[in-house]
Order: sequence, then C-alpha cells, then structure tokens
Amino acid sequence: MLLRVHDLSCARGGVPVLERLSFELSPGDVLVLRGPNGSGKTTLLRTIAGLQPPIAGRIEAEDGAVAYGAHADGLKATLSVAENLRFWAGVYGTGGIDAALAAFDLVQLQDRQAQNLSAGQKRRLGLARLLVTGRPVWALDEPTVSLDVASVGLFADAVRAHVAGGGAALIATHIDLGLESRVLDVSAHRAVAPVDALDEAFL
Amino acid sequence: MLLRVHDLSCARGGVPVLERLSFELSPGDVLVLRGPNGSGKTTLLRTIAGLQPPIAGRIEAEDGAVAYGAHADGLKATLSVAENLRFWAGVYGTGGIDAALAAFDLVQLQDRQAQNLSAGQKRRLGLARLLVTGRPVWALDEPTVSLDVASVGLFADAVRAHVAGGGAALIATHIDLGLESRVLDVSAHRAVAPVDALDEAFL
Amino acid sequence: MPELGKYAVWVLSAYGVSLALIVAIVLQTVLRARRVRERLDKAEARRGNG
Amino acid sequence: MKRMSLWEYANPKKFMATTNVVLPWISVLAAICLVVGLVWGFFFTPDDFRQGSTVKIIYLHVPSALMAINAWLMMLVASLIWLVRRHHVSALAARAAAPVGITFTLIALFTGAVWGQPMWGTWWAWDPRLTSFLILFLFYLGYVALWEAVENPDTAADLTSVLCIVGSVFALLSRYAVNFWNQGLHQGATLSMDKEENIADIFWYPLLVAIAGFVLLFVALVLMRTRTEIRARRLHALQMRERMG
Amino acid sequence: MIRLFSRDLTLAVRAGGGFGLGLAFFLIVTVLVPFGVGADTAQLGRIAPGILWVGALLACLLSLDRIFQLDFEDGSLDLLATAPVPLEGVVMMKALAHWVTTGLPLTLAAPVLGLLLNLAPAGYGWLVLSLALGTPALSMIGAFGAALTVGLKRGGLLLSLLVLPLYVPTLIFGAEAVSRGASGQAATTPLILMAAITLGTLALLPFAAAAALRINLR
Amino acid sequence: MIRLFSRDLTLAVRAGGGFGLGLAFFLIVTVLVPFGVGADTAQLGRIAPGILWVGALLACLLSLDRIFQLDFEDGSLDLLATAPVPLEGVVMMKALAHWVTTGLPLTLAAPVLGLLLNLAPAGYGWLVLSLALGTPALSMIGAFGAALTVGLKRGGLLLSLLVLPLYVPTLIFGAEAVSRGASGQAATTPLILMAAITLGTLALLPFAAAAALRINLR
Ligand code: HEM
Ligand SMILES: Nc1ncnc2c1ncn2[C@@H]1O[C@H](COP(=O)(O)OP(=O)(O)OP(=O)(O)O)[C@@H](O)[C@H]1O
Ligand SMILES: Nc1ncnc2c1ncn2[C@@H]1O[C@H](COP(=O)(O)OP(=O)(O)OP(=O)(O)O)[C@@H](O)[C@H]1O
Ligand SMILES: [Mg+2]
Ligand SMILES: [Mg+2]
Repeated sequence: MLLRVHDLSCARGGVPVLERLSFELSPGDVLVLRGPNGSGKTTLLRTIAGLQPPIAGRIEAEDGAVAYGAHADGLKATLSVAENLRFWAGVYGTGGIDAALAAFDLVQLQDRQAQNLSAGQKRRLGLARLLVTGRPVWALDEPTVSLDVASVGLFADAVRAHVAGGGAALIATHIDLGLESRVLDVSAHRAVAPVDALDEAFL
Repeated sequence: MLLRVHDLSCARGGVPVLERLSFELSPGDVLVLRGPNGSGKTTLLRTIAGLQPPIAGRIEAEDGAVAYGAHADGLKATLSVAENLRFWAGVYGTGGIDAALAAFDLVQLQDRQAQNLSAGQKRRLGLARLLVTGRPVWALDEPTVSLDVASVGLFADAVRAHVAGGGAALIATHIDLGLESRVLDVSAHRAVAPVDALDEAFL
Repeated sequence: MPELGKYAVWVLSAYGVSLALIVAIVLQTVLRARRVRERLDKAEARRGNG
Repeated sequence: MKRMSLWEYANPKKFMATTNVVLPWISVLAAICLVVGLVWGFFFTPDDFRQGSTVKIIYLHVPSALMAINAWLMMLVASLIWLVRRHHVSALAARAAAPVGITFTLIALFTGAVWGQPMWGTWWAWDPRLTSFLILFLFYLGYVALWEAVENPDTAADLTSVLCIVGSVFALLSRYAVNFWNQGLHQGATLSMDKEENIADIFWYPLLVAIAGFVLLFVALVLMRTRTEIRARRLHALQMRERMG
Repeated sequence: MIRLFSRDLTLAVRAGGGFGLGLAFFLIVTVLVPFGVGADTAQLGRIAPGILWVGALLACLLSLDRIFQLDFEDGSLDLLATAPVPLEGVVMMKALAHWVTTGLPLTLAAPVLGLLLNLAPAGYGWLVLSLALGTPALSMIGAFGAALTVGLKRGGLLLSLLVLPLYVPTLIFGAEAVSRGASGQAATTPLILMAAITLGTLALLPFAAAAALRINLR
Repeated sequence: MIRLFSRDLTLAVRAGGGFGLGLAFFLIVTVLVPFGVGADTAQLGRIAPGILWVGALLACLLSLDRIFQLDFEDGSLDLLATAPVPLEGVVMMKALAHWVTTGLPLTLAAPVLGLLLNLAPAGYGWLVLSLALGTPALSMIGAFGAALTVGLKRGGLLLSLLVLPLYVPTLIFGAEAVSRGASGQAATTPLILMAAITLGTLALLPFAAAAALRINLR
C-alpha cells in the first residue's frame, strides 16, 4: 500500500470543501479524480501533498512518498530547460535528467530558456520534473492542460511506465487520458454542513 | 468581411515561426486553429491582436475589431468577480455585466474575490470578459483550459450566440469544442527559411 | 623623469589610474573581439558542413 | 555613376569591409597621438606658477571629460538613426560606445578628483558641472545594464534608445551648466578657439595632440567594438537558424 | 480611463493598505537616520530637509515596480494595450494613481516627521509646498522607468538605477527650497525650477513611457 | 541544498546582473544624500558613518521581497516544500544567496563610497569590518520578513515595515563602530555586540522563517 486516505475532510480558505473521502493506492494503481470546477480536486491534492492540514481524517503514506504537480509549473524563466530539470534532480538527489528529457521530447529544447517555450512546451517540462523526483506516488493537478494530442500520449506513456514500475498516480483531470484507471468523483463528497472543528468556537 | 489575413508571416523572439498564412473571417465564421505545441498559434493570435508587428503580409481589420483572450486571464486577485468584470466593461465603454455573468454561470460567485476561485472558475471569469468587450472578432488562445465539460458547453454556447449575432471567432485549441467550424492547421505553414526582413543584414 | 615636487603623488596616481583604465578597456575590447570571432567562425563552419 | 550614399555604411557587410581597411590606420594614429601628447605633456612641459606640477593632469582630464560627453552625444545620434531609419549598425554602434564612454567618464572623474584635492582642497564638490557629470555616469551604468537585461536585441535597442534620449539632457548640462549658472568651483570654458589667451601655447599644443589622441582612440575602440557586436549579432542569427532546424 | 484610475486605487487599498505602507516607510527612514547619525539636535535640524526629501524619494521608489509589473504578469497589460484606450492615457492614470497612494500622503504627513527631525519652524510650509510640487514628477518619472523595465524579471533594482539619476534634480531643488525656507531666505527660485521640471516631465514622459511599453509588449 | 544556492546565484546573475545592481543602488543612495544635505564637507564627514550604514541597509531591503516571492508566484515554493530538503535549509540557502549578491559586494565597495562622503581615514577599516559582520544579519532577518509576507500581494512595503525595526540594533551598533573608529576611539564593544546579534539571528531565525513559510503555503 503506497497511500491510504481514510475518512478525510479538507477545507480551502477556511471553508470546508470535501468530506469523508476514503481511498487507497497500491503499486500499479491510477486513480482519476473527477468533478466539476470548484469541487475541490486541487484542495484534496494539496492536502495529500502535505501543504495543508486536513480538518478531519487520516492520510497514511510514507514520508516523502508523494510528488506533487500543481497548476503552476515552478519553472524559472531565465534558466534553460536542462538547468531547470537538473536543479530538481539535485534537490531530490536523483541522478541524470536524460531519461526525463527523452520521455517528454525535450532533448531538442534542452538549451532553450524556459521563458522562450510555448505553453505546451512549458507544461512538458513541468511534467518531466516528476520523473526526476524518483517518488512513488504522483499527485497531479490537471497535468495535460495546454498539451496537444501527441503530448498527452507521451504523458500517458510516462504514467503507464511509472505504475508498471511499482508506482501509483492520482490525477485530477477533465479530459480522457486514455489510461486504464479507477475513477473517483469528488462531487459525491461535497461538504454539506460546516465541519465543527473549524469554527466550532464561534458557532 | 471582419478580418482578412493576407500572406502573413510572423516571428516570436526573433525567430520566424509561421509564413504565408491567408484566411478570412466573415460574420458568422468560426475558425479553429490547430497545430502541435510550439507550432505558433499563440504567435499568430498576438500578431492579429496587434501586440506584435508581422514580419511580412497584411492584416486587414477595422480598428478595434479584435478582442484578444490570452493564455493568462488578466484577473486582479483582490477584486471580486463583479469588480473585475465591471472594470473591463468600463474600459470598453459597454454597459452592464449581468449578461456576461449569467452566460458563464458566475452569478453565484460574483462577490467572491478572484484569488479565491478555483482554476476553472477563474477561466470562466476570463472568458466572461469577452462578452463585455462588445467587439466583433474574438481571438482566443486555448480558452477551455481547466474547464470541466459543462463549462466547455457554456463556452460553446457563448461562441454560437456571438457568431449568430454577426461576430466571428478565431480559436486556438487542442480539444474538440463541439462547434461547427472551419479548421486551419498552422503546422502546414511552418516557416522554413529565416524570413529575410529580420536578420537579413546579418546573414 | 621630470621633477614633480610636492604634488608627485597626485600627478603620478592620475596618470597611473588613467593608463590602467585605458589599457583595461583596450584589452577587454580586443579579447571580446577575439572570442566572438572564434565562436562565429565555429558557427559558420557548422553551417558550411550541415 | 550615382554618388554613394552615406547610408550604405549602415549595411553590415559594407561596414565590415570598410572598417577592415581603415581600422588599422586609425589605431596606429591613435596610439601615436596618445603617446606623443601624453609624453610631451608629462615630460616636456614646465610647471604652472600657481598649480605646480598638477597642471600635467590637464592632458588627461580635459580630453577624457570632453570625450565622455561626446561619446554620449554620439550615442544619441546613433540612437536617433536607429529609431528613425532602423539601421542595425547604428544601434550596435551606440551599444559599442557605452563602455568606452564609461571608461572616459571614470578617467575624468578620477583625474578631476585627484586634481581637485590640491587645487580646491577637496576631492569632490557638488557644483552643477560635476553633479550633472556624475549623473551622466549613472546614466551610462543604467544604459549598459538595460542593454544587458533585455534579451531580444531589437527590443533592447529600442529601449536603450529611449533612455539615451532622456539622458542627453545631462550630457548637455555637464557641458553647458557653467554657462547657465556660474556658481561652481569648476573651470569655465578655457578651450574655445577665440579665448586662446586663457592658456599658454606651451600647454595648449600638447593638449591638442592629447585630445586628438583621445578622439582617435575613441573612434578606433568604437569601430572595433561595433565590428564585434555585428559578429555577435550574426552569431545570434545563425544560432536562431540552427534552432529552427 | 477614470475606471483605470479607480481600479488602481482600489487595488492599492485592498492589497495590504496602499496608503498606510508608503507612509510607514517614509516614517521609518526618517526615524532610522537619527539612529545612524546620532542625536545631536542642531546637526539633525541642519540635515533635516535633505533627509526628509531623500526619505520621500525612497518611499516613492519602493512602490514603483508595481506600477506595471503586476499588470504585465497577469496579462492585463496585454489586454489593456488592445483595449480602446490610448496607452499614453493608461500611463498617465497609473502615474496619477501612484501619486495619490504615495506622493500625496507623504506630502500631508511630512510636517509631523519634520518635528521628529527637528526642522526649523519656518521650513514647514516650504516642505509641504515643495513636496506637493515635486512628488508628481517623481511618480511620472517612475512610471517611465517602470515602463522601460516591465517584463524584465528582477527589474526592480534596474528600475532604481534608471530612475534615480532622473530624480536628482527634483531632489536638489526640493531640499534646497526647504533648507532656504527653514533658514528664512527666499525659496521661490528653486520652487519655480522644480515646478518647471514637473510640468516638463508631465508633458513629455507619458509619450516616452507609452513607447517603451509598446516595445516591451511586442 | 548547494544546488539551491547555486541556482539562486545563477538566477540573480542572469536576471539583469544581480551583483551590479544591488551595488549600484547603494552607490546611488550614498550619492543622493549630499545632494539633499548640501556639500559642507565637514558636516558630510560627520554624518558619513550613519549614512553609509543606512544606505547599505536600504540596498539590502530593496531586494528582500524577491527572496521568496518569485518562487512563490511560479509555484516553485510549493514544490520545494514537498521536496526532501528541510525548509530551514532552504531558508538558510536563500539568505546566503541574498548575502552573496548584496551584502558581500556592498562590503567590498563601501570604502570607495566613504571617499565620496568624506569619511575620516581612520574609519575605513572599521566600515568594512562592521559591514562584513553585520550584513549577514540583515540578510537573515530579511529572509524571515520575506517568509512572513510571502504571498501577500504588495507585500514589499509591509515587509519593510516588519523588517526595519529588527534592523535597528544592527544599524546602531554598526554606525557607532564606524564613527568611533573614524574619530580614533576604540570600536570593539559595538562590534562585539553586533557579532552577537548576527550569531543569534543565524541560529534562531531560520526556524522562525521556515515556520512562517509553512503557514503561508497552507
Ligand atoms: C571630480 C572633479 C572634476 C570633474 C567631475 C570634472 C569634470 C569636467 C567636465 C565634465 C568637463 C567638461 C568637458 C567638456 O565640456 O567637454 C571638464 C573640463 C575641464 N576641467 Fe574638470 N572636472 C573636475 C575637476 C577639475 C579640476 C580640479 C580642475 C582644475 C583645477 C579641472 C579643470 C578642467 C578644465 C581646465 C576643463 C576644460 C574647461 C572647458 O573646456 O570647459 N577640472 N571637467
Ligand atoms: N485560495 C482560496 N481561498 C478560498 N477559497 C478558495 C480558494 N481557492 C479555491 N477556493 C474555493 O474552494 C473550492 C474548491 O476549489 P478547488 O480549487 O479545490 O477546486 P477544483 O476542483 O480544483 O476546481 P478546478 O477544476 O476549477 O481546478 C471552490 O469553491 C473554490 O471557489
Ligand atoms: N518568448 C519567446 N521567445 C522566443 N521564442 C518563443 C517565445 N515564446 C515561444 N517561443 C517559441 O516560438 C514558437 C511558437 O510558439 P507559440 O507559443 O506561438 O506556440 P503555440 O502554437 O502557441 O504552442 P502551444 O500549443 O504550446 O501554446 C515555439 O517554438 C516556441 O518555442
Ligand atoms: Mg483545480
Ligand atoms: Mg500557445
């Protein structure tokens, strides 16, 4: 078991958004999060990544198991593609970046500054970062935004290779990725009443 | 004829990207731009919006005919939804914002600060701006990024209403919008040789 | 060497620093010219081959 | 045959060809004038009865201050040509001149300060000419920094041209401020042709040679740097083309 | 146009108290100097005009890069450039909004800080007057510098470098006016010169700034 | 970790000449003061230590908001917070990079500016020594302030407001050391106090800053 989420509730900006979510990810699993805009997918992923505390429930995962990919890519405009990637490889203490560059078709672009990439090329670079984290659980927030069909295919391949190697992925998306996956629709877990733990003192 | 592009070549960051593009938009037209990442869709739209000069060819459109919608939405995080929209309505000298709010299902959210919206909600607000420009030609760069299926439907409805009212739209996108439209694949127009006007002196 | 009197330090340092600055800018100019020229020649060669 | 227009030299190839021929001559001439002027001034002129040997600083201070201001004015002209006629060479020439101008400004500042200490009893005074000259120095720094900071060469040329126009106010002030308000410590015009009596011939001739040396040095350096900038642009263009595949 | 102005004001107020902070910075700079220089009151009084003007200038300077940078980053500037308003007008409005949020409050608060620095009583009127005449030029020059550096990451310091030389004349005349006023001399000449600078910048720089913006958006 | 440091340095250098600009700002501030205060050399010499220290402090201050803000905006900070490096280490590295790009060049250039302000010859050594000991504290305190205000739009001025009070002790001891040194007195006591402050901040503030970051990212 790589990640176990038990009876989780989470809030955004002080407002409870999702409640009573439970699911598990084993090696090889892909779980797609669905839900209309504003239903709380980003909130859930941030909570799982450890950026915000849950308001109730438990998240069980090994320390440093989750690699988070957010709406924003965290690219440095003045660094080249290779430099951006090498930085993250250094931070995560993993080795080379060549495999990551190749997987997202960035070899040609590797000396280009990130600011001179098109929207989709930037996104590919952002995704390549996942490969250099070396972490088993990918928690991705709309990874395929701005990608063309071919690049979505590259991404799907990367995910397939990752889970085949014993990893798992949790992906929030609105489109069809062409992956075999379970689906979790978060709109079924919309928080109804304000959870007491939050403002209980004032209610 | 709302927009006529004649034998246009354009460059990005000093590198020619597209060449010899010609097309026309009449009232009622929707033209979808396709092409893989980095093929030059954004460059073309910026040129048509007048943000950068073409390196060759002509763009014929009435002054102030084109409303541009970029990758970024230009929202002010600390203003509310209604305030953001009202500002643009003021700049373009058009009237109320209620129709625009209604068209993108933002009435509920109108007093929310833009920074507290989810990614898709922000995008809807960005699109609602188009309705308050009152301009006939919409030049949109991947308008449906982050939108869920229902919101993509809202967007398609808005475009349909716009062209039915005598407008036209030029939309760069990677997904299927469910609109009747002509398609222009820009990858057929990739610039091959550096267009001389640019650095001719140095080559 | 001319007799500079009590102002020797001033005059000499003025000449010293000025000449140093002139030499510095000339050197920088020449070195950069050489470097750019080499890189350009390499690029031309690549272009010729390719 | 049609008379060749001056603008022909705005074509990089033509420029490279011409300068390739004249540059060695100018460089040699510059070296000769500089050496003759400075050696003459330093070794073979008498001391001034009031200033003592410090008068020898004049052969460095006046030419460099003169050229520091002229360099900016040359950049102004080049920038205007670029803005109006879009000749790349003139934009690059302006860029090439800035570091040379900075060097001359530094020389003028340093020699002025070193001269001021014995003459005025202070390194520095906040009089109008010195002040606007210092501001000019800051403008030089800003100009170079702006060139460095912008990546697209044409954008950088445009932006720096705008800056250069604005900065010219101070270049002119540091030359003419003495005429506007006469409160500074600093010398007024001593070099205008009709006021030759202000300065004895014996100082005047070596000074003229030194000025000629600085002018020629400036021209030689700017030509050489412009050639380098043209090559760099060409390199850039080639790399762009490689990038396009 | 007026929309733009009022939006910028709203943003300044919402985003962490625009007015208050510019002012607070001014206050802190003026307070720091006695710490650094020592508390000899006569000497403080003598350097007060200069320090007050330098403080005002730095307070203006600090908020300059926000004039266009935020709008550039979130894409509003692209949209404004394609909107039916002249870019010169946009520049004017942004400079005006900057002045209202920094220059104006500084002017109003300056007398209080004059007290802290032991400014001579005769100087207060001149202080307020000179700030009122001079700070608009600071905002306009700042808008020009911001337009030149918009879109350059870390343009902030480059901006200071470009703008400060242009601030110097205003500073000189401003401080001169105050110190003359404080010592009881006539201070009209520097004030008139300063007003001339302000008018000149307001007349010319919007065009230069709009040109720079167009170049940077390209 | 060292990666982070070298990345920050590269970014500072790439983005418009990191080093040069911090320095240029210091230069300009020190140059402005005589414009404002007037050119009486004896008086300038007396206030020189204070002005130099205030100038150094402001030059540090100006680049503070970039310590975390850029990383926050482009999402890198979220990613760094989930990466296998302690956030305390991130803070230390960022403060170190800030010091190397501002404090260090300031220290090296200070003697030249002392000349402009007519500092007494005996003061130069103390000036350099006090800056070398004091500027690390400025960077560390600044990193703490930046961590507190990251994510607040227009946090820049709020940041100054929070940080300046913490800068005051360093400023006082620094200026004191230089002016004592310049007038030939023993300046070791203020220097030792300042060194103590620097050590204290370096030991404690990384933890506070990391905690503030965690809260702001939530
Ligand atoms: C830091 C101090 C000084 C600075 C920044 C400075 C700067 C200048 C400048 C900008 C010029 C004008 C060049 C032109 O208009 O083309 C100039 C000219 C001149 N300077 Fe200085 N100067 C300084 C100190 C001195 C001192 C101490 C002396 C002599 C006692 C001196 C003697 C002259 C003379 C004789 C000229 C030529 C006058 C003319 O043609 O207008 N300077 N200097
Ligand atoms: N910073 C914030 N402060 C307060 N509320 C927020 C904030 N960000 C989002 N919200 C609100 O919290 C709810 C959940 O937002 P979240 O971003 O998790 O949705 P999402 O499922 O990711 O949507 P999308 O598909 O549009 O990205 C929404 O109602 C949204 O309006
Ligand atoms: N600021 C820039 N400077 C230099 N080159 C750039 C810049 N932005 C994009 N490019 C390059 O110009 C080309 C065209 O980019 P453009 O953004 O127009 O592509 P696009 O079709 O919009 O791609 P996407 O679908 O990924 O958004 C690409 O090769 C890209 O790498
Ligand atoms: Mg989301
Ligand atoms: Mg694009």
